[in-house]
Amino acid sequence: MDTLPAASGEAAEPLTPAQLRELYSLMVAVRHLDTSAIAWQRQGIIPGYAPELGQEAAQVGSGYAVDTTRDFVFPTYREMGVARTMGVDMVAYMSTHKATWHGGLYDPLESRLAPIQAVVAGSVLHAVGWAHGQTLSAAAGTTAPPGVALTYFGDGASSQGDVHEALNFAAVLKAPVVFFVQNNGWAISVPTERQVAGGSVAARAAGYGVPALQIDGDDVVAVVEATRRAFAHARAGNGPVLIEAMTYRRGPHSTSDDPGRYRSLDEERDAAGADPLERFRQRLLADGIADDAFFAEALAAAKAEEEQIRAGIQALGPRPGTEMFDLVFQETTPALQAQAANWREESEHV
Amino acid sequence: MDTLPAASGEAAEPLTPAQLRELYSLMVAVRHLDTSAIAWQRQGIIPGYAPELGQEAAQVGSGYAVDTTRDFVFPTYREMGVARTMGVDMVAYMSTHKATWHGGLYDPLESRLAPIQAVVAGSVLHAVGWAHGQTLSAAAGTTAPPGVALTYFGDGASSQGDVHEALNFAAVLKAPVVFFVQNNGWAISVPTERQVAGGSVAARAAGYGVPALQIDGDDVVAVVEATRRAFAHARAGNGPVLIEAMTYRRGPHSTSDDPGRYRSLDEERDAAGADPLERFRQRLLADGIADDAFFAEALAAAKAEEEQIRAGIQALGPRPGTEMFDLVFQETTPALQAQAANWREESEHV
Amino acid sequence: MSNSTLEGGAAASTSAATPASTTVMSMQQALNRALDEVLAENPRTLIFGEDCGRLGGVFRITDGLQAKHGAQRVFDTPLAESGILGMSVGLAMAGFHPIPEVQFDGFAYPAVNQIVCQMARMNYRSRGTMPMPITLRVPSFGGIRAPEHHGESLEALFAHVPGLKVVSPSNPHEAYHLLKYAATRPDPVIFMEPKSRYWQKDDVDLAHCDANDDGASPTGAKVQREGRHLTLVAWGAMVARCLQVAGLAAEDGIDIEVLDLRWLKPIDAEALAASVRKTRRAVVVHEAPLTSGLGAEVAQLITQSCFDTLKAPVERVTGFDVPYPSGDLEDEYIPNIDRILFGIQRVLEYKRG
Amino acid sequence: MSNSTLEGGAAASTSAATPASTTVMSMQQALNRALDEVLAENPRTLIFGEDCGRLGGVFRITDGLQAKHGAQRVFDTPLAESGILGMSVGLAMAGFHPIPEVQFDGFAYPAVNQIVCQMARMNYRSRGTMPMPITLRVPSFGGIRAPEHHGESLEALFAHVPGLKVVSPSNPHEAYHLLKYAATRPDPVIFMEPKSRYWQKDDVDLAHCDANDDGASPTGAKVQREGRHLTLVAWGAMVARCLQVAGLAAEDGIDIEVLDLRWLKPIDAEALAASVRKTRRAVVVHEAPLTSGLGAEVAQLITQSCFDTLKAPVERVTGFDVPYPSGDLEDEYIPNIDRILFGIQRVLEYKRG
Ligand SMILES: Cc1ncc(C[n+]2csc(CCOP(=O)(O)OP(=O)(O)O)c2C)c(N)n1
Ligand SMILES: Cc1ncc(C[n+]2csc(CCOP(=O)(O)OP(=O)(O)O)c2C)c(N)n1
Ligand SMILES: [Mg+2]
Ligand SMILES: [Mg+2]
Repeated sequence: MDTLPAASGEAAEPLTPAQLRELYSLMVAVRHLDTSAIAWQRQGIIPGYAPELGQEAAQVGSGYAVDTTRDFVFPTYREMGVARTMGVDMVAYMSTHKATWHGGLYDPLESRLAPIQAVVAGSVLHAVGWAHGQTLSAAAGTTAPPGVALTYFGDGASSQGDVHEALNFAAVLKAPVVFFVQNNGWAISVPTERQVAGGSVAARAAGYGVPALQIDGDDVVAVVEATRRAFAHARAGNGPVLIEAMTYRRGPHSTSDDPGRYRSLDEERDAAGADPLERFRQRLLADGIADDAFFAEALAAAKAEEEQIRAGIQALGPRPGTEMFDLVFQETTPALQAQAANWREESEHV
Repeated sequence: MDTLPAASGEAAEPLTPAQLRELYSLMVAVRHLDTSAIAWQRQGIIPGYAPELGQEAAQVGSGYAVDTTRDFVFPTYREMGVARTMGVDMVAYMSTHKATWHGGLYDPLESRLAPIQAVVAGSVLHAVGWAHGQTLSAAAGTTAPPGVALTYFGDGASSQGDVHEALNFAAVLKAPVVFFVQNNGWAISVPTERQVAGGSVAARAAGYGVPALQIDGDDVVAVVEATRRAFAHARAGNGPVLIEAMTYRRGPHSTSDDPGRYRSLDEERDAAGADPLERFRQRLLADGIADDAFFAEALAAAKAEEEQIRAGIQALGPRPGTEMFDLVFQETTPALQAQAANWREESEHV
Repeated sequence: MSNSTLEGGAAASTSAATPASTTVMSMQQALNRALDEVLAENPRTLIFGEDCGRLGGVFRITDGLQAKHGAQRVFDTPLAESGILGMSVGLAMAGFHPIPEVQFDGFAYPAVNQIVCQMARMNYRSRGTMPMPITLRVPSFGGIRAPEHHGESLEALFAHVPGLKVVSPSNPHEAYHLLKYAATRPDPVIFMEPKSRYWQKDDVDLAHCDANDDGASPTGAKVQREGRHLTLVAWGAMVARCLQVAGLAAEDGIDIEVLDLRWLKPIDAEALAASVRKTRRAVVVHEAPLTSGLGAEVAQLITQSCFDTLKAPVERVTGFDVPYPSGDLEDEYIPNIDRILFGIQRVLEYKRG
Repeated sequence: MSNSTLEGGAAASTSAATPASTTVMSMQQALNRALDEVLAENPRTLIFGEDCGRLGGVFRITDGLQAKHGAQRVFDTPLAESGILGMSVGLAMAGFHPIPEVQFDGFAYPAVNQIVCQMARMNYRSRGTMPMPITLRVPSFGGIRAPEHHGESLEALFAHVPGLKVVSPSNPHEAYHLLKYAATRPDPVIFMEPKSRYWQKDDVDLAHCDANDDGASPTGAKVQREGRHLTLVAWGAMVARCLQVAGLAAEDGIDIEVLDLRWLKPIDAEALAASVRKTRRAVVVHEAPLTSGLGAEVAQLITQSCFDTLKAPVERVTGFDVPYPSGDLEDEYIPNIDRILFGIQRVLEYKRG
């Protein structure tokens, strides 16, 4: 499905060989970090993790279209690949999975990535509000050209009322929002066909007069191109766009999930299709854009990076307990100060 | 718009002259009671009222399709015409506007009309649950043929997340629900074009794989026919249907509203179109189905009826305060009994 | 002359000579004026909600503001409260100061997820980098014979949520100053407007928020009437009723102090302690149901600080543990003068053992 | 041997000779068994929610029930909590007894509108013609190093809502009996399961809910350990912790009574009064934030009934007024043994004046 007017200008330019190689390197780095994080959990380095195995093309491709000088991204709990692509500090990002701080330790304003979000569909409306703020600022002459909000959610999250309210608000306000759905086939144990009536989240957009694209989310080039087109459309003041990237959650929902209870290995293999990373590798090879030496180099870089991140995570101590109290408000309250004092006395013994 | 398969059987049979006259009588009764209720409010008989002036065809026509031996209806606060058509005791119905009891004094189980609902979109999900219950009972052999749930909501209410969740649940479960939207152009002061992105609630249905009809809601015959088709479809186990009846709220939102603040009389006249009652009268005349004597009789009956209802409402005393406590639970609690005793002592002095 | 005498006496702290900056207004006018000034002073403020724009809100609190400040800054939204609050969070992330309205107390429930999980927590989650200067206006409480869900008291719910501040004005003067203050804070504030008081007129001193207290912020509680025998603690519409009760009690020689709590989170525990240390008896009055209501917190705070001097357990005179009833029964539900007097009597007549 | 000794002593009322009907189970097993029996006994009961069917729930509470009772009676829903609760209301209107699950405490917020405005009120609104026999299971409270919104305590919110009943089991035995009882009631019950206790094993007497009390219903509070010097009041996961504390205090000669509140609405005021009339000192412990928490209600109920014999104001040892923190800080947030002991000490050492 494609109800978005064709792209022109910058958004229509093909990716250069260097960009294609960069995309591959990012995908390898993400794949390696992701599978490593599962190992970290098994080794007790982190208490839990939500892998994105199989969604590298969707995440790297969409994140690649973001202009971090002006756009803003609203992730869920599974967008590690987006964060990495945007250049977010990955120790600070991963710290949420170490149970250091809910939402992560990175600075969302600097990195242009909102804090990690555990409420399914929770941040979709934030994207609409943020985007409408860009419209207001542009109208007031404060910012130009306006930033675009990119919000992620899953096939499961699409069932939440907030998604409907967000689509309707965005369309009524013509807010520059790109709704990026990773339809990975599953919401924990519930498959898309028992979750998404009608079978497609993209099909919902027409009901709001919102253009939509349903794309092969495992083709990183297709994802970059679709996302760029959507950004161009929204940035030009034409309102929101919805992209449904069809992909597959190849791993468990999280490190505490056991997919064997609701799908067989055969089903998994049949439904998952070809591995997006391997697909891209074959394509780069066939097109003569990269060779085995490059792939080996990319993997080595990914490994080195993972080691650094792991070391950073292992070195991460718990946050001081005072932060519990200090970060609640901008202006603290006497009651909270009293509680902090009480805590210091009884728990810190100071 | 009409994405519902054509009707056959009973649902396709044309209305008989007697039925057409009955529909007219109902519309006159509703019109007269509705305009009288505004007068009652001005006279201090009731504290407030939400008129349905102009929506008589939509309400009478849809209510007429209900089989009160097995179907169940979920109204908002504006479905007086539906209630009257279903034969609900109108003193008991109107008592909610007298501030006697939130939801009304009629028995919802007997009348097949859920209590009046003030939370916009609040009961749409109830209809889905009730309807799924019919499916379960039918499967268990408890009831056959199954009842259909008919749920009403407005263009404004369509913005609520609950409506989306209800459509999705109903479609996933193939629940026998008819979603009946009265698009009367306004949600208090907000017109449909700034409320419903894309312009049509019916257009939303396709995104869920739900058939939909957008109909002239001021043509009572069209409304009966559409609703009957939708009921037949749902009853046959084909899942939900959405009907968007295009109509116009000719009066204020409620007796405390002042439409002059947000629309001019000219705008009102232009947008409202022909009065549905007058339209129907002309048609019956032109088709030779009714004459002036019949119309005069219908009006006289409506007037007599209104007088009886008004007398009933005026005779209605406040409910005993003990009901506040007695109707909270099926099994009361010691705390509540203590509070009731305290109330009796301090307020009833017994 | 002001209306306040009808309600049993002017506020103790404003009963001095009327300053020149004082004018008589209804609470609706005071709130409208506060919003107008806030919009003029801070270009990042935005007002929106259902019917807030052209109509000026169903209570006319935003009357005329769209015409004056433009449809970009004062606008209608679609009919979805979660949407309104979620959008507010996003606007705050973009640096704005949203002042959304939910049309009635009972329609804050669909927004609870966004209020509790997002608005109240984003500053914390973002480690202070994304403050949430959101002032959520909620026409609140009962007393106007309205339909179901139009007479709810949500203060206990809100006050329990970490990251929220909660305030409720009791008269036009408080309404003006508290709203101006709340709408300039960097943290989320739930502003609960007692809708039964919207049309009551009274003195508003625009220049001074607290008498004899130039330039002070309207934080903490406020003694609206001084007394020696017992403290009545209340907020919102119940303050006027407590002042009436105090007037009646005075005829019997009972000298009652009325403490307007104003801030329901954070609660001014010091003011509670100071008043009850003096009076040694307290009754807390609210419309919300008894169980797990904010009255329990107030009572417990008083008991904690005044245990050794309290003459009787703190009484609670509140709504019952029943759904807010229809108009015909609301006078039975909301604490009335009789029930408050009975509560006072129980405290005054309490005997140990 | 049961695990309960690890937690500082078996429940006083079940510490007699073990009857033949007793077996050792985890709370997860006890809940699963209760649901299995309820489904078998009442054909109108239905279990549904996110991942409740084939997966058996993320905590396996509904494990095997779909296979045994069929996909019509135990089924997955789409991912929408308001939808789940709204559908429950409709099913109850059709005569069913739904037993929905919200996957975690924090995901009850999107359903608050349906819970408060619909489920809790339909019996009242319909004048008793449409009862709401809905048993809403909510895996609750913290302590498992989970992601954000997976460690919330919503009892104060629920207990404040007229029309709801609220209960929380503290151990496998209570879990079995309370769930079987709740799921046969004609009124809506919020069933708060302490998820940190799911895997703890302990004795369950399937035949008797309260020892020496044949055939009695598990209503009201329950003394889990008798004592003379002070009453610790708790519910859910905090009961086991309080039993531990009582064990430690006993070593210092302090004899602590542990009252498991069980029902958070209605609260068993009589049991509170009876216990504190004896011990004359009380500390209430909960995970939820302090302000406007249920501890205030408990404290106030105790103060009301025991004012003349109380030796010290009731103490509250609770979570702080901060958003539930990440795993690394949760031991700082949840009342730990030290903090409870400090609270006990404050009460024991309290001196008037
Ligand atoms: C409001 C809410 N309800 C329930 C959950 C529990 N939960 C976490 S992830 C998940 C499934 C989400 O599926 P989907 O949106 O498809 O995203 P995916 O996990 O596939 O990336 C559920 C039910 C939640 N986080 N938030
Ligand atoms: C959840 C909720 N939010 C707000 C309101 C206040 N309110 C009552 S009616 C109304 C407008 C409804 O418009 P629509 O759905 O089109 O129905 P109509 O009034 O036109 O029949 C609003 C905003 C409400 N009743 N419920
Ligand atoms: Mg998914
Ligand atoms: Mg309308």
